[in-house]
Parts: sequence; C-alpha cells; structure tokens
Amino acid sequence: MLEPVNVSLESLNLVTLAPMLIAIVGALTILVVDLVKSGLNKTMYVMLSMLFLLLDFGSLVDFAGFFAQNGTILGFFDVMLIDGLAILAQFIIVVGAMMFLPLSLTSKRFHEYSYPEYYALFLFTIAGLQFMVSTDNLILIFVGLETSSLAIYTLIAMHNRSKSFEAAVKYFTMGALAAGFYSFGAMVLYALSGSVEINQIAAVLSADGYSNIGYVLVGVAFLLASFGFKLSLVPFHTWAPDVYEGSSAAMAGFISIVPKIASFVVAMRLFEFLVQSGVVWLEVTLYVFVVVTMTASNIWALVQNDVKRMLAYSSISHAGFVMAALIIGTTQANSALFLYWAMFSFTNLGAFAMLWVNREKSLKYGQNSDHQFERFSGMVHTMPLAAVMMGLFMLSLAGIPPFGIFWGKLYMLGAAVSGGYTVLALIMALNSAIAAFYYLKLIVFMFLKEPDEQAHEKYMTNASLSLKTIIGAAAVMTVFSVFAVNPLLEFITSFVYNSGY
Amino acid sequence: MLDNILSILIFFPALAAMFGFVVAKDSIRAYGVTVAAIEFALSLFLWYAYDPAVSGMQFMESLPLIPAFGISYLLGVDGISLFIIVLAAFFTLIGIASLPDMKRMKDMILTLLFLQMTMIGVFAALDAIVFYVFWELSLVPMLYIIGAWGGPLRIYASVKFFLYTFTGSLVMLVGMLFMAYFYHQATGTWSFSILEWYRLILPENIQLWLFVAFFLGFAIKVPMFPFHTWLPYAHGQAPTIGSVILAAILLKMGTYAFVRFSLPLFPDASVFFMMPIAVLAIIMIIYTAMVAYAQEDIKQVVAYSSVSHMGVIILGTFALNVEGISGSVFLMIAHGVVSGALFLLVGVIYERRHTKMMSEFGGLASVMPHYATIFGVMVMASVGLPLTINFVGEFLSLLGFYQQSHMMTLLAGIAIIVGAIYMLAAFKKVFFGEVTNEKNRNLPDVNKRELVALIPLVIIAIWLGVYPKPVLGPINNSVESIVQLMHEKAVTEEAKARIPDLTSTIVINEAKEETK
Amino acid sequence: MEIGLSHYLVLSTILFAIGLIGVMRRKNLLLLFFATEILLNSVNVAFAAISHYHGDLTGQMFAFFVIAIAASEVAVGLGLLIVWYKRTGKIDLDMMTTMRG
Amino acid sequence: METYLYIALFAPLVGSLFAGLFGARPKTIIAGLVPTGLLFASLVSSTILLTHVLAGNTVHVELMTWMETGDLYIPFGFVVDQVSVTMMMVVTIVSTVVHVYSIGYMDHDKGFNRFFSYLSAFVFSMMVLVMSDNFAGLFIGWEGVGLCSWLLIGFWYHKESATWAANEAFIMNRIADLGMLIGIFLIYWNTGSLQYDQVFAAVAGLEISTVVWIGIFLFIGAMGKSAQFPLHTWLADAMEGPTPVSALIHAATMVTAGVYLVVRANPIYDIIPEVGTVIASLGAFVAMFAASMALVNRDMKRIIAYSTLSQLGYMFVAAGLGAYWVALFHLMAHAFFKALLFLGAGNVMHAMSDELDPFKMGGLSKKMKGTFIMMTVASVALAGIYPLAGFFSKDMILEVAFVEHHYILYTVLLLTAGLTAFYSFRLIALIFHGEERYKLFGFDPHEAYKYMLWFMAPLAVLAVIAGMMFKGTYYDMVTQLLPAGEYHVHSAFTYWVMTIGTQIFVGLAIVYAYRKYENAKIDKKVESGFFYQLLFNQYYIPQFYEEFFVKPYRDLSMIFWKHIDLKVVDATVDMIGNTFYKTGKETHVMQNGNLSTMLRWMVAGLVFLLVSAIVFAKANDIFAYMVTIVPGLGA
Repeated sequence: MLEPVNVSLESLNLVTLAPMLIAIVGALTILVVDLVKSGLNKTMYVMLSMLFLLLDFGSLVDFAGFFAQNGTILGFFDVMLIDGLAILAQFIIVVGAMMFLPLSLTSKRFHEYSYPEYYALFLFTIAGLQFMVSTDNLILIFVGLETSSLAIYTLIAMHNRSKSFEAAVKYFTMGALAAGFYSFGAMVLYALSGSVEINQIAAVLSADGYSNIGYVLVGVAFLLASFGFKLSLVPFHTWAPDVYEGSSAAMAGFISIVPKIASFVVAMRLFEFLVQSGVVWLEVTLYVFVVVTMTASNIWALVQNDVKRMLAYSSISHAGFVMAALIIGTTQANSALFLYWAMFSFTNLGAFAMLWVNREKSLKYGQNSDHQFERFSGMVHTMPLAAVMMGLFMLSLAGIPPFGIFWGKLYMLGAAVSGGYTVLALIMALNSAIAAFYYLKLIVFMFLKEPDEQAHEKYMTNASLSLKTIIGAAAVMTVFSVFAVNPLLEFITSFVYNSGY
Repeated sequence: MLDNILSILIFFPALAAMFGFVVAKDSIRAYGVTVAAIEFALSLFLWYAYDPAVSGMQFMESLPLIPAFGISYLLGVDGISLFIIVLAAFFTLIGIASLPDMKRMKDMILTLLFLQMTMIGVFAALDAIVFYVFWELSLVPMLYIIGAWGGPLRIYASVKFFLYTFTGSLVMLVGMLFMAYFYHQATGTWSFSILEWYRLILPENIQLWLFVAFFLGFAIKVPMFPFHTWLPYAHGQAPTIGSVILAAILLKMGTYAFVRFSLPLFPDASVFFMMPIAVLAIIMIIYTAMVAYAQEDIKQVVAYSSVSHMGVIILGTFALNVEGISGSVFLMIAHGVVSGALFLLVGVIYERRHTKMMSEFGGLASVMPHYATIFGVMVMASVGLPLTINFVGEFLSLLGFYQQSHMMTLLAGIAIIVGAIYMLAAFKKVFFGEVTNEKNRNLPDVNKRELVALIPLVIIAIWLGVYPKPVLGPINNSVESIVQLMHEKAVTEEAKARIPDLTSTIVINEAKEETK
Repeated sequence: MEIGLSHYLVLSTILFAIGLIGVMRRKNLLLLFFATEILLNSVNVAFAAISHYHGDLTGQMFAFFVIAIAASEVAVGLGLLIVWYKRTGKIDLDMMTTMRG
Repeated sequence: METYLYIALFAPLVGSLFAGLFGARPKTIIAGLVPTGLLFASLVSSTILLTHVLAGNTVHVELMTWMETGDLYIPFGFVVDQVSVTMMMVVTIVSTVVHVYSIGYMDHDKGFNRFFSYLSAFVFSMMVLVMSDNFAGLFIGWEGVGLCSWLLIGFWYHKESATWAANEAFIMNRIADLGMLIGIFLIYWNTGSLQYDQVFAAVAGLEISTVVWIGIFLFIGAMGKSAQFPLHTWLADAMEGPTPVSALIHAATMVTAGVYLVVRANPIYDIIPEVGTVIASLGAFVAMFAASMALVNRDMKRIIAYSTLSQLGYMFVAAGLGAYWVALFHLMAHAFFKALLFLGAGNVMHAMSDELDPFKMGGLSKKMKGTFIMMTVASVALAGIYPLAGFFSKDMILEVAFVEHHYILYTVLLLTAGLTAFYSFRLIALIFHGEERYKLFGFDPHEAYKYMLWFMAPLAVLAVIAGMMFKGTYYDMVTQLLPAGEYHVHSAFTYWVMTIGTQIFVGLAIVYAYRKYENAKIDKKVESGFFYQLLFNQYYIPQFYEEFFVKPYRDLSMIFWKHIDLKVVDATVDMIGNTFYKTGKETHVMQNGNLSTMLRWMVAGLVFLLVSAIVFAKANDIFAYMVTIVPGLGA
C-alpha cells in the first residue's frame, strides 16, 4: 500500500522553480501570442524573450541575495538545489542568452528568425539548462539536459541549410548515444547506492568505504563519457567542429558558452566529490583528458582554414583548460572556472558576433565555408575598427593581458600552482602558446596581409545596430575586464566557497 | 603632478594614440612628433625631479587592482629603470621624427604611441602582473610593425617573434604565480608586489626552479643563445623604426628583468647559475659575433651584434657586484643608443637603395661623407672605444665579472676583438673602396630629417662616454641597494661569499652625502 | 533457476552492447535511431529491476523519464530525418560528410 | 701650471675639431694652419712644463670624474712628471714638425682637411695616453691612438690595401688591448685602484704570482701597440698610410706607447725581474728578427718600418732589464731620427710620384740635396755612430745588456746593430747614390717645398745633438722618478774595446752596404736562395696568419651561420613549431566528417575509460594473476 501523499506546500518551496518557470512561461507566451496573431515581426519576439530573460535574471538576483544571507536553498521534494554554483551558473546562462539573443536582429533575413518557435525553443533551452544546474538529482539533470539538447538540435536545424541539417543530425545522433551513456552510468550508481541524489550517493559510497570501487568506476566511466560529449572532451568532441560550422555563427557562439557552463557545474557536482575522496583513477583520467583535450584541439585548430571551425577547436581547448579546475578541486580553482567562463563568454560572444556580421546570405562560388581566413585579408584597410575589434577578441582568446581571458587564465594557473599541480600549470601555459598561433593567424590575415583585390568582399553586410552594440559591449568588457575582475572574483569566491566547493 | 607622473607617462601616449584616430592623415606626423615630444619632456622632467641620492623607489603609485588576488597597480622608478624610461621616450620621439614617408603612416605612428605605453609600463611597473601585462602587450604593436611594414618574410618573422617570446613569458608567468603562492604561504596574503617579494627569503632548491622559470622568459626576450634565432629574422624583416625600437628598448626588457627579478629574488640561484649563464653569455658573445661576421646583409650584422652585446650585459649582470651590475645597466642604455643609431643608419641607406646587401655598396665614404662619419662614430661606439658610451658599460661589466672568474672574463673579453672584426669588416665593405656600383654614384647624403635623429644620438654616445656620471650615479646607488639586499637574503655560504657585503661602503657613502 | 537481479542486469548489458554495436555499424540513419532506442531501453530494464531490488520507486521513475525522453528524441530525430530525406533523398550516413577536417 | 697642462692637452683636440668642421669640404689651407698653430701652442706649453719639471716640480690635476661605481673611482686625472713630460716633448715636437710638413705633403690631396683633423686627434689621444695619471686614462689614449691610427692608415680609403691594413692594425691592437684590459682588471681587484701612485704603492704588498700576471698582461698590451712579435705584422702593412702618418704614428710616437707603458709601470716590473728578462729576450729577438726582414725588402717605407720595429726591440731590452731611463732615452732619440728618416722618405716619394721601390731610384742626391743630407744624418744616427743621438742611446742599451750579464742578448743586439747599419745605408745607397735609374722609369724628381725642409731641420738638429747635449740633464731629471742606474762597464779597457769595436763593426757594415748596393746590382742567385725568400716573405708569417687564423675564422663564421645557426639552432625552434603543425595536419583527418566514425570514436573513448577503470580497480588481482601464469615475475 502506498502511503497517502502528504506534502506541505511550504516545504515544497515552489519559489525555487521561479527562474526556470519564468523561462518556460515565456516560451509558452510566445507560442500563445503566435496562435493569437501570426506573422508578427521578429523584433517583437526578440524583445519579448529579452523581457522574460530579464525577469529570469531579476529572480536570480533575488536568489543571490537570499543565498548570500541564508546559504543553500532546497525545494520541490528537495530535488531543487539552489546553491552558489547554481546561481553563478544561471547568471552566466541567462546573461549569455541575453547577449546572444539580440544577434538574431540581423540586417539580412534569415529563415529561422521569422518563426516564433525559434524563440520558444531558445527559452526552453535556457529553462532546461537552468534545471540542470540547480539540482543534484540525476533524473532532473537528465531531464534538463535533454530538454536543452533537443531544443538546441532543432535550433541548429532551423538555420535551414544543408550543412545545418547535417550538423543537427550529427549532434542529435551523438547526443542520443551520450544520453544512453548517461542513463547507463546513472543506473550503475543507482544500483550501488540506491539513490539518484548525488550527495546521497556520495554519502553511501563513503560509508561503504568504496568497497565496490570497480563498479563505481564503471558508472563513473559512463557518466564521464556522457559529459565528455557535452563538454567536448577529446575523443568525444567530434561533433563540435561540424556543429559549429553547420550552425549560424550566433548559434555556434551560444553553443560554445551557455550549455557548457551547465555541464561544467554538473561535472563539478558529479566528479569532484569522487576526486576529493581519493578516486585516483578519476583524477588520472581527468588529467589525461584535460591535457589531451587542450593539446589535441589546439593542434587541430592550427590547420583549420575556416575561422569558425578554428574557433570551434579553440572552444574545445578552452573547455579542456577549464576542466583542470575539476582536478585541482580547490575553491580557488572552482572560482577560477566561473571567472574564466564569464570572461570567455564576453570574448567569445564578440568573436562569434564578428563572424556573424560578416556573414553572407549564401556561399560564393569557390567557397567551401562561410568564414574562410582569406575573407579577412587586409581587413584593417577596409574596415579598421572592425578589424581592431576582432583583433582584440583574438588577443583575448590567446590570453594576452590585459584582455578578459588573461585574468581567468591567470587565476586558473594560480589555482593549479597553489594546488600543487605545477606540471599541469606548465602544460596549460604552453598550450596557450600553441593556441596563440592560430589566433595570430587571423590577426595576420586581417592586419598583415594585403586585401585580395579580386574578391571584392563586403564586410559587415549583416550588421545592424543591435549587433554592433553587442560587439561594442563585448569589446568594452574584454578591454576593461581588469576592473571587473575583482568584484567578480570576490562574488564568485564567496558563492563557491559557501556552496562547499 | 609628481605623484602621478608615472601614470601620466604610461597612459599619455596611449590616450594620444586613441585621439590620433581622428587626426587627418596629412597632419599625423606633426601630431605624433608633438605627442612624443611632450612625452619626452615629461620623461626629462621625471629625471629632473628624481633624487639621485635616494637608492630606493621614487614616484611610487599604488592602487589596488585585484585585491582578492593581491594584484595592485604599483609603479615606481629607481636608478635602474629611470634612464631606460627616458631612453624609450627619446627613441619614440626621434623614431617618429625621422620616419620616412611610407604607406599607412597614420597606423604606424599610432602603433608606435601604443608601443611607447607598453615600454614605459614595463619599466615603471613594480607589480609582477602589471609588469607582465605590459611585457606581453608590447608584443602586439611590434607584431604589427614588423608584420605590416616589413620585408618579404615579414609574416614569418613577426609571428616567430611573437610566439617565441610569448612562449617564454608564459613559463615566466607560472614562475610568478609560484612566487605569489610562496608569498601567500609565508604571509597568508596574496601579493604580486615585487617590493614585497624582495622581503621573502626562499630555500635554495625553490630558488633554483623559480630562477629557471623566470630565466626562460627573460632569456628569450634578451635574446640569449640558443634562444636568439627570432632576432635576426625580426630585425631583418622589420622596417627601420621597428628595428630601432626593438633593439634600443624591447630587448632591454629582458636584461632589465634579470636585474629587477632574478637577482634580488633568487640570490642563491643567481650564484648557482652564474657559471652556466656566463658560459651562455660567452657563447653569445663570440659565436654570434662570428655569425655577424659571416653576414651579407648589413642589417643582419647589426642584429647579430646586438645579441653579442647583450651577452656582455648578461655577463655584467651576473657579476653580482656593484661594478658589474652598474656596468650592465649602463650598457643597456649604451647599447640602446648605439644599436638604435646603427639601425637608423642602416635605414638611411635602405631607404635610398632598397637593399641592405653589403655587396651592393662600397665606397660610400666618398659619396656620402657625413653619413660615413656618423656611421663611423657609431661603429666605434659599438666596438667599445673609450670615451664612447659603450665602453663605460662594457668596461664595468667585464671588470665586475673579473672578480668572479678570471678565465671567463678573458674569454668574454674576446668580445672586443671579434666585435671589432665584424664591425670594421662591414664598415669596410660598405664605405671603403672605389664606388663600383653605378647606382651608388649619386646617392644624396643624409638629409635634415635623418640628422634630427642621428645628431642627438651621436651627442649622447659621446657625452655619456666622456661624462657618464649623471647616469651612472643614480644607477650605482640603486644597484648598491640591490646587491646589499642580495647579500642579506642569500642563504648559502657560497652566495654570501660571492655577493659582496656593502654595509661598510654604504655607511661611508651616506656619511659622504651628509658631509656634502 | 530463479531469475534474479543479476540476470536482468546481464540482459540489460547485453542489450546495451547490441545497441552500441548497432550505433557503430549502422549506416542507415533510421536504423541508427533504432539502435539508440535499444540503448535507452536496455537501461530501462535495469532501472526497473534495480528499483525492485532496492524496494525504491526512484528507479522506476527514472525509467519513466527515460521513456519520455526517448519518445521526444524520436520525435525530434525523425523530424530531422524527414527533412534530410526531403533535401537529399537519402538517409545514408556516408553521404553526410560535407563538413570535415 | 695647470693652464699650461690644459693647453698642452686640449689644444690638439681643438685643432682636430676645427679641422673636422671642414671635413667634407674641399681643401682649405686654414684647416691645416689652425691645428698646426694650436699644436705649436701645445709644444710651447709642454716646454714651459718641462722647465717646471726640470726645476723639480710635478703637476697633478684632476679634471673631473669619469667613472664612479661601487669601489671603483676613475677620474680624468693628468700628471706631468719627469716621464710624461719627456713623452710630451717628444710628441709635441715631432707632431708639430709633421703637421707643418703635412701642409706641404698633403697639398694636393682631396682629404686635406680631414687629414689634419685625424692627425690632431691622434696627438690629443697620445697626450692623453702619456699624461694620464691612471691606467684607465692610459687606456683611453691607448684606444684613441688606435682609432686615429685606423683612420690614418685607411686614410686613402678607396685603396683596398689601405683599408685592409687599417683593419688589420686595429684588430691586432685589439687582441693586445684585451691583455691590457685584463691587466687593468687584475690591478683593480688586487689593489682597489687604478691610480698610478696608489697602485704602485700597493703592488709591493701583493703576492708575487699576481704581480707576474699583471706584468704579463700589461706587456701583452704593450706588445700590440709596439708591434712586438707575434703581433708585428700590422706595422709593415700600416705603411699604406700617408708618409707623415708613418713618421708620426708608426715611428715616433704611437708604437713607442708600449715602451712607455713598461717604463711607466716600472714599480711593477721591478718586482718581477723574470718577466723583465722575458721582455728583454723578446725585445732582442724582435730587434734581430725585424732587422733581418729589413735587409732584403724592396719597399722603402717597409724597410724603415722594420727598422722601427727593430729599434722598439732595443727599447724593450732596456726596459726589460730594468734600465727604464735608457729605454725612454732611446725612445726619445729614436723618435727624432726615425721621424726625420720617414719625412725624408716622404720627400722621396713625392719626388718619385709615390714610387716606393728604391731599386727604381738611385742618384737622387743631386736633385734632392736637402733630403739627402737629412736622411743621411738620420741614418747615421740610427746606425749609432758617434756623436749622433743613436750612439748615446743605442750603445747604452748594449752596455746595459753587457753589464747585466746578459751576454747572449748583448751579442744579438750587437749583430743587429751591424744589420741596422747595413740596411740603413743600403737604402741610402740605393736612393741617393749610383746611377740615376729613375730615368728609365720616366720619373721627374724634384725637391720638396723649402719650408718642409726647414721644418725638418729641427729634427735633424735633434738627431745630431740629442744624445750629446741632453743626456746629462735628462738623466738627472728622469731618475727622480725612474730607478737610477749607471750602466758602466767596470773596466775602462773593456769599455773602450767595446765602444770602438762596435763603431768599427757598424762602420764596416755601412761600407759594405755602400759597396754592395751603390750600383743596385741584383744578385739573382742570392734572391732565389732560401734565406732571401724567407726574409723577403717576412718569414711567411703573414701567409701563416692568413692561412691559419683569418681563413679559418672566416670559414668557421660561415659554418656557424649557415650550418649551426640556421640549420641547428633555428631549425630546432622551427621543428618544434612544425611538429605541432604537422601532427595537426596528419591527425585532423580523424575528423573525417562521417557520423559513423564519430560515433565509433565516442564508443572507443568509452571502452578506453571502461578498460582503464577495470584495470585500475583490478590492478592487484591482475598482477596476482600475471604472477601465477608467468612464474618468476616476482611479487
């Protein structure tokens, strides 16, 4: 006989769902509006979505204040877990979404933006990701993950080019496989511990003294494979370049930042307690993953002919770099992860937005991809300001001080050094040097080469005021990041520390 | 004004460069010259206001930048950095003033102004991270200058320059983070302030590792053998102005950093690595001098000669006594003046003939007598003739190192022989003999614009050779305090013995000052 | 012989292995989707069995969610497949290699 | 007195700068007259200082600080004492004469103004060298004269041989300067100062081995400037410069700087007589060695250059044996008659349109009476015939060697004296006597300007009387500073035998030279002989240097550049970069765009993880199993 359900509404603490609900309601509202009156202009949908994201953001600010005072909040059958990590990650997710959404206000018409469903799916993605980070329940993580992923597959496909369909199919199929890995891994852990709550699994395992270490490792291996896919660790990274190439630059930039931070948070929740409890295998494996991911993707990025594809590999490399935080596992490292990603968001936003404004409607004859390096030849002569901006973003990506990513890199290296991972720090540092080469390659094309006279390329054909504003904001953030670092760092550190990481 | 003069010196050119985007192309040179002149005047004012009797930092500025990680915007100059700052301002001025007409003049001038910011920043920074920021940032304008206005291999050269130095400095960055970590361990707070670090006494084995990490960054920048190969490419491909700034100022960053970081932070490691580094320095001196002798391109001769001279600077630095370090710091300035001038001179002929191959020339002394005279003066300064600026530095550097090792100094002293060989051979090939190439028959002598740059350099080269005291005095005071610091910090017996104790000397000097 | 937990787990593992092999071998997109479904459903078997073994409903709940997600995946996947088929007339994986390197 | 000191020192500098102002312009007579006038002022000042010193005073001034760092303190300090005033007199007298002479000699040269600028600059450097009160200041002058020597040897820079000789001179001197520099370092680190007085006071307290090293290194410096073996080759090549330059720099003044250094550093060398003996031996060797090369040479200027070299050897014998005042005395006397000889040679060259081969001359005494007389006087003085200057100074050196019981040295020097007389009068005979062979070659010789001859006259007078008149005064003055030492053979009989014997020997050599070369017969058989060839080719030493130093250096440089720098050092750097790039190129095909491959990579990754996890978890079991199946693996 089942016990009668007896749950008090207060203990449910439904307010913990507020941020995600706002996004979901926003998505539904858009759909409803479309039902009532179809054929509305995309600007309306963009701004509507922006409003909901702003509300979402507002609720997060509220949570942040609450967390700062009272600490972690549980809710909804203790499934929701609003701790510092959740709030930080949601900030990055929502702010990232708000920065990328206006990129749909292009001056050229693109198929997908005229559909309201696009915006609804976009908001669903955000909601899914928010769920993912604010729980330690494996089921909810799975649901959040799949919600966001399925929406993203569709968003990519909506770009309506043969390459984007190919990208979507590839992403989708591999995603399905990763989902299989995830569920199998979760199943193994559930079998071992009888729970799907990460903290309970941890408690059971350590009470048990990790006697079934072999099975634990099998479960962790499956989960690692699954998140390896999401975080694009080599060799689970193969989707990334193709998906970046196949989707629009705006979408690619979004994929490079927002879903990844969610996966990082889950990975932190999942793996760090294992690393901390002395599962050497995981530490070694992660170490190998970090080093291989950074190095291999850097090496592959060297040989790319397309800027967007190069940036795809670069994103993989950055993800690998940040993964180091999971091995180091100190508060400093985990804070560095968020700092790095916040800085990376702005720079990468700028870089992809720059690609986006240079996008032609269709490929010219003889072109294999949209953003070949040759297109940028001598850009400084024709569009000096744009070239300078792009140069800034590339320098920041390369980790040249005082631009944004440098500070993240500095802090992460500092964490590695303080954590005793000297060799890792050196490998990370030297990888930055390799990476500098391909970022420089674009700078070389833009600044050092003469423009190709025959091409008569037009830059910035896709630019509009909102795109320019976004790029300007990204550039300002990138250049003056040094002033933002301290408040950010203090904020992040206190949140991470108070969440017990 | 005086409280913030360093900030003004650093950011004035950068701001001016930003405003410069608005200035019309035909007026940009005047704008650039004016800005650089103001900057130079400011730097002279800095020199004027600098109290030479004080050995410590002056005009300090402090502003917490990232207090959570101990990074602050900390500036200051002492006798060691003061003159390089003045030199940087000076070279930017004459560099812009003597700029030949070229394509995209505006970009060049604005880039130079940005470069000036980074150069002055490096030498004024007292916080390791701020130092690192300017250190790395200086690569960017230089990359552009070499890459956009350079010769046929310019892209290869500029990218190589960038990546090589970048790689080295990343290792250095890890070293800096380590240093901060140890500071954190010792005191419980984060700090990247060099002055704070000075107070930290590290065990020897840690010193050794950190020394190596810093060394890699500095050695590539200097560049020391065997990390020097980017330099000939960079110089060979760079436009005149690029080579001038690179040789005169940018290379000094490495040697300056040795004095600022390696010596006072790691006195025991400095003693430990003294001999290996001296061996490298001697290889640099002799080997690159021989390579310079084999060159066919006059600019490459000067480029390799730079490496050779940097060897003497390194040697003087690692003499670890006042004479040697003062000499090496002085030689930094001297080499800046002389190699800068030589690159300018090569630029003069390149602009006329668009070739730098020595075989294309010959007998120029009769065609361009003024040019030959100035070139001759600089060649003599380069080979270290007494009463020229280089001699003071080389003499003191070698003299200093002689205390540490007789044989090494004897070998290093070969510098004065091999230096004469390649320089005189090159001078002979270009200027002496009959005019064989018809194209050289009617070359115009140096014009006013070029003289504006060259005459001051000649004057400096001789003035400071005859009367180095205004520069050597402040340098000496600051170096004395560094050497004393090293002596006090040294852990091992050997280091204590190798680094002289100046307590008595300093007391005497203070007494002297008081009686004055 | 009584059917115990281990039997279910072995069955699940075998099914998962079959799914994996299918994922690796299949060149037909539709069959590939079948293989992923097998993967997910093999896990469902295990979840149900473990849930029963622990006497805890969470596992079954997980299984339900997996079923739901599998269903939506099929919806999205088939949608993509149809569009792809409309554009190219093929659902062969080897044709889908315009992006590489 | 200080004013005179500054005038003596800086007047040449002012003259040099003044002439330098006109450097690139066509000839202006004023560019020659002003430096000459200023030099005369310098001469007058020096003379006044000389009287001051003769009165037993010295002048010591400190102009300003030069270098000051750490414990090092080097001022621009100048001292006029007995030794330096001697040198100052020599320098100013000879250079004044040479300046005036050059106004005539360089009359038609394009580089007239430039020449005077260089020449005066040289005098300034030389004055710094001799007047400095410390080793660093000495080194300034040392290098300064080197620079001027370089400028003046290569004065006719369009001539390949001239510029080559200039560079050779500079570089050879640099080699020696390194020794000098090391000597200075040694002095500084052991005595804590570079001031002569402090160093000499402290040097007695040093370990003897240190002093030996100091002495050796300083002498290496002296060897370069004074062109002692094996650094002697540059001097003969330096004759590419204009002849007044040869007279002033490469005979009278600069090349004697080495001797001056040893004399100046006498307190050091006094402590280490062993080194002194080595110096003396080398000096004697060089004296003979150079004289032997002079015997057969067919280049007028080179013959005189070898003679200079030989005489420098004499001076080093004296200095090495501790007879510093004798060395200095011979230096002075030699300066006068050797400068005279060179200037005479310059006249001959002018007359013969720069022809240098004396075999193409002959019988010039008729056309050039003044020159003939002066050169003969100079040669007689050089040969050491009583009562000319050479007799007093050079025979004194022979006596020194004898008295100090260095009989081998004595014998060598005696033989060399004969050789000296022989080659000197071989030259005189070939140039001025015999048939007028120049007619065959179409020359039309003419005597030099009158004023040139007039201004050579003081030198001629000095060459005649310097020994006779000044020896006593000089001795009294100089020995106030230098160790006194009367070198008299104890027995009067021996003395007279020696003196008269030497005179006769020298006289015979002169007569033989006249007899043999009056008619400029060339003995083919002798010429093809081994010794003749050996001497004519300067013992093949230049060839040896070319073959074993210059060429290997050039080749090694090429190898270093082309093969080491580019192919090893740089290639390594590029290889590291290329390795990454190539690895990328090779492996990025794994991203072949095929979905199946991608999925397989994912599964492969999973399998890898699983396998490693299992291996890790079961490591102990697996190891145990391995031990059982492979016995002997050890536990």
